[in-house]
Amino acid sequence: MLSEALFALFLTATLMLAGCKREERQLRPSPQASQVINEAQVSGLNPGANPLPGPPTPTIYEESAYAVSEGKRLFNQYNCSGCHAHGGGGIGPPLMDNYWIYGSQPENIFATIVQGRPNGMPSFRNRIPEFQVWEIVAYVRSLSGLLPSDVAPSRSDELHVKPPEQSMPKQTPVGITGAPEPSK
Amino acid sequence: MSQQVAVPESTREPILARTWRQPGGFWGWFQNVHHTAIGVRFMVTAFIFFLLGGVLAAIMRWQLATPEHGVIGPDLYNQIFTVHGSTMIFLFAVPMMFQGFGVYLVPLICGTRNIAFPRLNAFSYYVYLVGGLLLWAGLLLRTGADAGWFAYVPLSGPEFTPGKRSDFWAQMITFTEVSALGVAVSIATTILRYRAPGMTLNRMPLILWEKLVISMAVIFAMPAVMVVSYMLLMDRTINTQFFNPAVGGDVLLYQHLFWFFGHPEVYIIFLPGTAIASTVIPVFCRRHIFGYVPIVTSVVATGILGFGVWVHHMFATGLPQMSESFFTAATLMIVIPTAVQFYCWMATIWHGRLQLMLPMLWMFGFFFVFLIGGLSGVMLASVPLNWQVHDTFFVVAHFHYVLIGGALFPMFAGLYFWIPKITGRMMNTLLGKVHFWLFFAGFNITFFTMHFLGLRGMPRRVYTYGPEMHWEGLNLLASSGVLLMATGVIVFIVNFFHSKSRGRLAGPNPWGAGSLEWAVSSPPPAYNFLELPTVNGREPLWDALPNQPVVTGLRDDIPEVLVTNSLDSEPQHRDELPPASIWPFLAAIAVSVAFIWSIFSPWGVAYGAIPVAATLLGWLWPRGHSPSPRVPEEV
Amino acid sequence: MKQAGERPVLDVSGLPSVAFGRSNTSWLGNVFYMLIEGTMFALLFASYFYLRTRSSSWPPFQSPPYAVYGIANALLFAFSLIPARLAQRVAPSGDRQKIRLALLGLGAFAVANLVLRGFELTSLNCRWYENAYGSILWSLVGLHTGHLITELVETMSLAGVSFTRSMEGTRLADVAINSDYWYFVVVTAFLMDVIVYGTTRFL
Amino acid sequence: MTLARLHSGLALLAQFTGEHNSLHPAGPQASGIEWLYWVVFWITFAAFVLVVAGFTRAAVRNRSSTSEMLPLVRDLEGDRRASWAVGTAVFITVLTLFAVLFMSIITGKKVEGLTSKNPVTIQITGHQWWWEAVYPNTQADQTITTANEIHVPVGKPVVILTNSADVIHSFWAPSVHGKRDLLPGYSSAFWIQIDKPGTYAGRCAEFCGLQHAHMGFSIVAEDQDTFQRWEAQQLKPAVEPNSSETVRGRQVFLTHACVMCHTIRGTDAGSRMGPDLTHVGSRRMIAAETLPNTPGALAAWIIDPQRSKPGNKMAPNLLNPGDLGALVTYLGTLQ
Repeated sequence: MLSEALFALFLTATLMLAGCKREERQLRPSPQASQVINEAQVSGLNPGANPLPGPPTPTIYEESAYAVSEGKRLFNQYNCSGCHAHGGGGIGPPLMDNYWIYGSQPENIFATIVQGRPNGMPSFRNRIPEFQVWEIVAYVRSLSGLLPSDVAPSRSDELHVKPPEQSMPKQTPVGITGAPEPSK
Repeated sequence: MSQQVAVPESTREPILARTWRQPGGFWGWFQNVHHTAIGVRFMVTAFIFFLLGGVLAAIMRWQLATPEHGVIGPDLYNQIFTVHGSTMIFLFAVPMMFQGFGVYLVPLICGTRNIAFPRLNAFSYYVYLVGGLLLWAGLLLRTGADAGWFAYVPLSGPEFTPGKRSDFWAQMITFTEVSALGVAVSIATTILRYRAPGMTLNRMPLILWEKLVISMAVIFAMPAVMVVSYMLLMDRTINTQFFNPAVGGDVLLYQHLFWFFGHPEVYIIFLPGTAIASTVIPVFCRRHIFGYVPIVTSVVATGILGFGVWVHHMFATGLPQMSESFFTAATLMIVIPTAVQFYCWMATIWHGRLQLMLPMLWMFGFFFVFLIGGLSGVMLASVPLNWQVHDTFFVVAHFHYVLIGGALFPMFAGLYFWIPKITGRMMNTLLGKVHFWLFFAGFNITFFTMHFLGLRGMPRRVYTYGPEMHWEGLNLLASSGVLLMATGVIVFIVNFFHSKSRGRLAGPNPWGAGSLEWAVSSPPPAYNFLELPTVNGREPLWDALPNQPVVTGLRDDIPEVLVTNSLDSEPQHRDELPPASIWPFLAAIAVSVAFIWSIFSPWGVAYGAIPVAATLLGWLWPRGHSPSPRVPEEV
Repeated sequence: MKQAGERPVLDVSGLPSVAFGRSNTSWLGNVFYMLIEGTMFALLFASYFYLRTRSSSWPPFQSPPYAVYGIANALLFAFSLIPARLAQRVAPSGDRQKIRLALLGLGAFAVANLVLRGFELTSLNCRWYENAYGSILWSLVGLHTGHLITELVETMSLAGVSFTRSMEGTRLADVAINSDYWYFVVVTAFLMDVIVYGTTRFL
Repeated sequence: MTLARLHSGLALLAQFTGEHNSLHPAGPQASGIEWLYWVVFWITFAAFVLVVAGFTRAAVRNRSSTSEMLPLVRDLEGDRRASWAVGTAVFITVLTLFAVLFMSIITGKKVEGLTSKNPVTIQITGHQWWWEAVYPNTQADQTITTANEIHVPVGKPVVILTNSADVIHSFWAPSVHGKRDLLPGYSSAFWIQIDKPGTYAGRCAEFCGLQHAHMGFSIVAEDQDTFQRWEAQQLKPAVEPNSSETVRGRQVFLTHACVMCHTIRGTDAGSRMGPDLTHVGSRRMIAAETLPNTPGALAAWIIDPQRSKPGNKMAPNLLNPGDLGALVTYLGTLQ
């Protein structure tokens, strides 16, 4: 009996120390994160393998399955799918491949959403709170397998339009030159 | 059969003890395959899960004590009530009432030396333990399942529960069902094959009848929940579409399959309670049970009818009226066998000589509490009433009356009754009475109140409620009862540890009971029975002839048991049982690795199968020659 | 010291120590496991027909599975009953030579069944992730394939044991029980074929 | 008569919510069920009393307080009498259950029997965690869309069509009718009728995630004229802002996150993610009956909706006080 109890205790203690960020659900984002970004950023065009120095990237969104699934929900409900389809592209470029015009790093995608890009990508500055942009960023990255599969969303309860993000093969992002992006 | 000169007991005893001895020490603990050890482990582990589940219940009642109480937020609350429900059903009620009591008692009551398939039985324990730890590790790692204990899709499905929460829950189900199925096979085989000569079906103690019926219910019901939890798991991990309405899936399929398991499950939990009642009541009324045949019929009928009522959990989904009326009728019909048992118990007490000792006191608690639960069940069976009270606190009250009444009260009766057999010492009567009254009062305060909350419109599974609903008074009252219940359980634990070391010695048969477990010393020796008994009546010890024969001729130097036939328990052949072994434990570990791995990657099934197959081979590989070559015969 | 000899006794020392057929405990355990797995199959069949009612066309917008491999496999299953029955017949004799042959024959059939099953899987004309029909179809075939693999491993293990001196006593009874389980695998294969290949075409 | 007094006494225990109580019916459905409840209640109560009396009598009859082991009893005559008693009891039980079954079925038929040729039709869609109510019309511009607050005419049958946008919810206003699950992939219909004017609360009764607790709605039953006035009002597009403050409020609405989720008919805002706000000012409560519709509560809700309903789908909005004030004023004018 004693050994059983000790065993259980040991196992529990180990597991508790390990912790689990994947399941963290931040239901009340901090005021900063819920800010809409009002500072005008003069970006110009700075595409490719030379990402803009952006704000520091919060990793919490990319590690939380809840945040990524929220990103997926927002991606559809804010009608990102209207142009990018479900990642396959349409009016806008596809997001499931490894080809990144404006960089694949979270801060690149963040800047793309907030600032907009020529040829049709509107700016969502003011419209989408910062934490939601990060959630969408995390989801977009999951589309090309850049997130661990236990964080990326599974299939949705909708018509089957593409393989779920969790089974996306990991892509090596390349810039417009076709060369792999320098990793950070 | 030739008469043989019996070897004197004094020389046989050490041989038998050596043959049946289970290894000691740290590794020995993992090799033990004797049913008394495994049965006690099931009970202790299940009781610990009961305490943990109770702590969660207390946290919930604390949160609900006042309106908009901010003790815990909705995310944690949802995990807590899900883990509470899952723990109480899958990790406490069934493992305690069916596996724990069954594994410990059935071989003793059958009059044999170990359970059939002892290694499968030990394996079942480890698998259950890992499943329980998985669910609780999930809760501690913030991966607590959070879609309720029946995890309806689509809420528990891939879209609405991101992360691994539901996967942990679904795999916990797999673990506990593998365990329950293994034990069901062991118990049913023990009952059908290992009964003492003379214990014909017509003389089988009621508890064996009920364990047999429960085993069969487990065998037919548990596959449903395994199927459905696997569908859920596959929907979440390998993108099957069982429950996706957009491509032909169906959310009600989940409910049908789940409740096809879920309702028999209620009887799997409740029938052991009636088994304890039918065992305890005759002892404390000093007479044979009244109505043996009606009770057996009722038990069998309950086991069968339990499979025909699952839709009454789904009345609010708007099924066709015809089918709803049919299921109302079926549900009301299932009241009849339970009523028959109640009347038979009443008649037994009426025409007996009642001694209100501790187990019997808990029996009266069971009558009272379960009666209320059963009667509110009659209300719930009616479709229109069900539309009003379904998924409200009325239902919460109902099933706590049924499950606590039908399982927990009998469990405490059974514990007070059999702990002297298990530990060899009597429990303290005064502390036992304090325990009973605290628990009984606290229980009724907490749960009777919930009927009113339900009628006043409080849905279940809400983490809070607004002050404008005026539910706060009753909720505070309900929460206060928890303190009494908790104190009662603490008194029980104190009583247990106190009596375990300092209680009065029990002796083999402290209650003057009639079934075979009371024929051996308390606690039973490693080989259970020095001489296997024969039986002459339904209460073997009460009905024994002055010169009741014993069985001889089994070998003492190898672990051998007597196999009899199912109907009239005529001796058929001798069977050698496997000795202690580490392989069941290793196989359980391999299976656990495969199951848990499969949550994270479908390849876990493929790669995980290799160590599983290896350990199973190690388990089943022949252990060299038997001491004497055995000649097979067609029987 | 009281001696057992002083009491009337029921002496069982003359009883056999191994039994074949229904009084064997493993036989009973095997029956229970077949009941459990049979219930799982039955529930999957029920789910199949339930899901069918929820779809306007069946199979939904695709052609039914290509049946040739399925029919071939069903025939193979039917013939595999011969070595299975043979193993069961020779097991009580303890004749290792015959048991080996029968078990290896059964194992060979199981391997062939498994290979054909591989072809069946490629000719189902759907994927499990496409729709609920695909999911239930693959689950059915997958569950049965799992049984086939289990049975193959068990038969080959017994065949392995039959080459050692341990092939006696309960092991002989296990050979007979293994054949019972094979019958179960064959019966479920037939039922599954009727559903997978038959109901998609003719119902 | 005493029975009636007892009823009211028991009902007192289970009351005080007024409009949210299975035992305070406001229409024929809930009344039918209430009638059945009391019938079954008294039957079960009688059964309870009889069984408890039986056990008590049995217990005191031959009780022995000694804790010594007593000899066994063999009482064949007693057993014979007990057989009769048990047989009779079982017979009565069966008859009683038949009675319950019969009354349950006829009540069910009665409750489900409501129908009408030209009913008010309301399409209810459950969302995590609010209710969308649409009064469909063949002409798109005659369709009313509102949220959480359902208006119905008194004394007229209303048919409720159900649907779910995400998970399973259950529509339940206990004073009006029993609950009905809203299942994704299924649509179903049921009838209600309210005979007493008033406001009746309802809640989601099937666990649906984080904010299951705060998923309320209300049914406002009003006389035909009031109802028609309400309908006419709801059909209008949103009120045009008439002051600089409200003009600024609309501007804030259209240039911030609000526009991503909400509709205000007559403006560019047309997203169906959140509740339709065209006539939000006319509703009693906001946030699925969680907060009163007052400027203060509305402002607090806009700034930090996660405070009172953690996990709900509305994002916090950091607006400067001037913008916030203008927005709240503007929304308040949307009567």
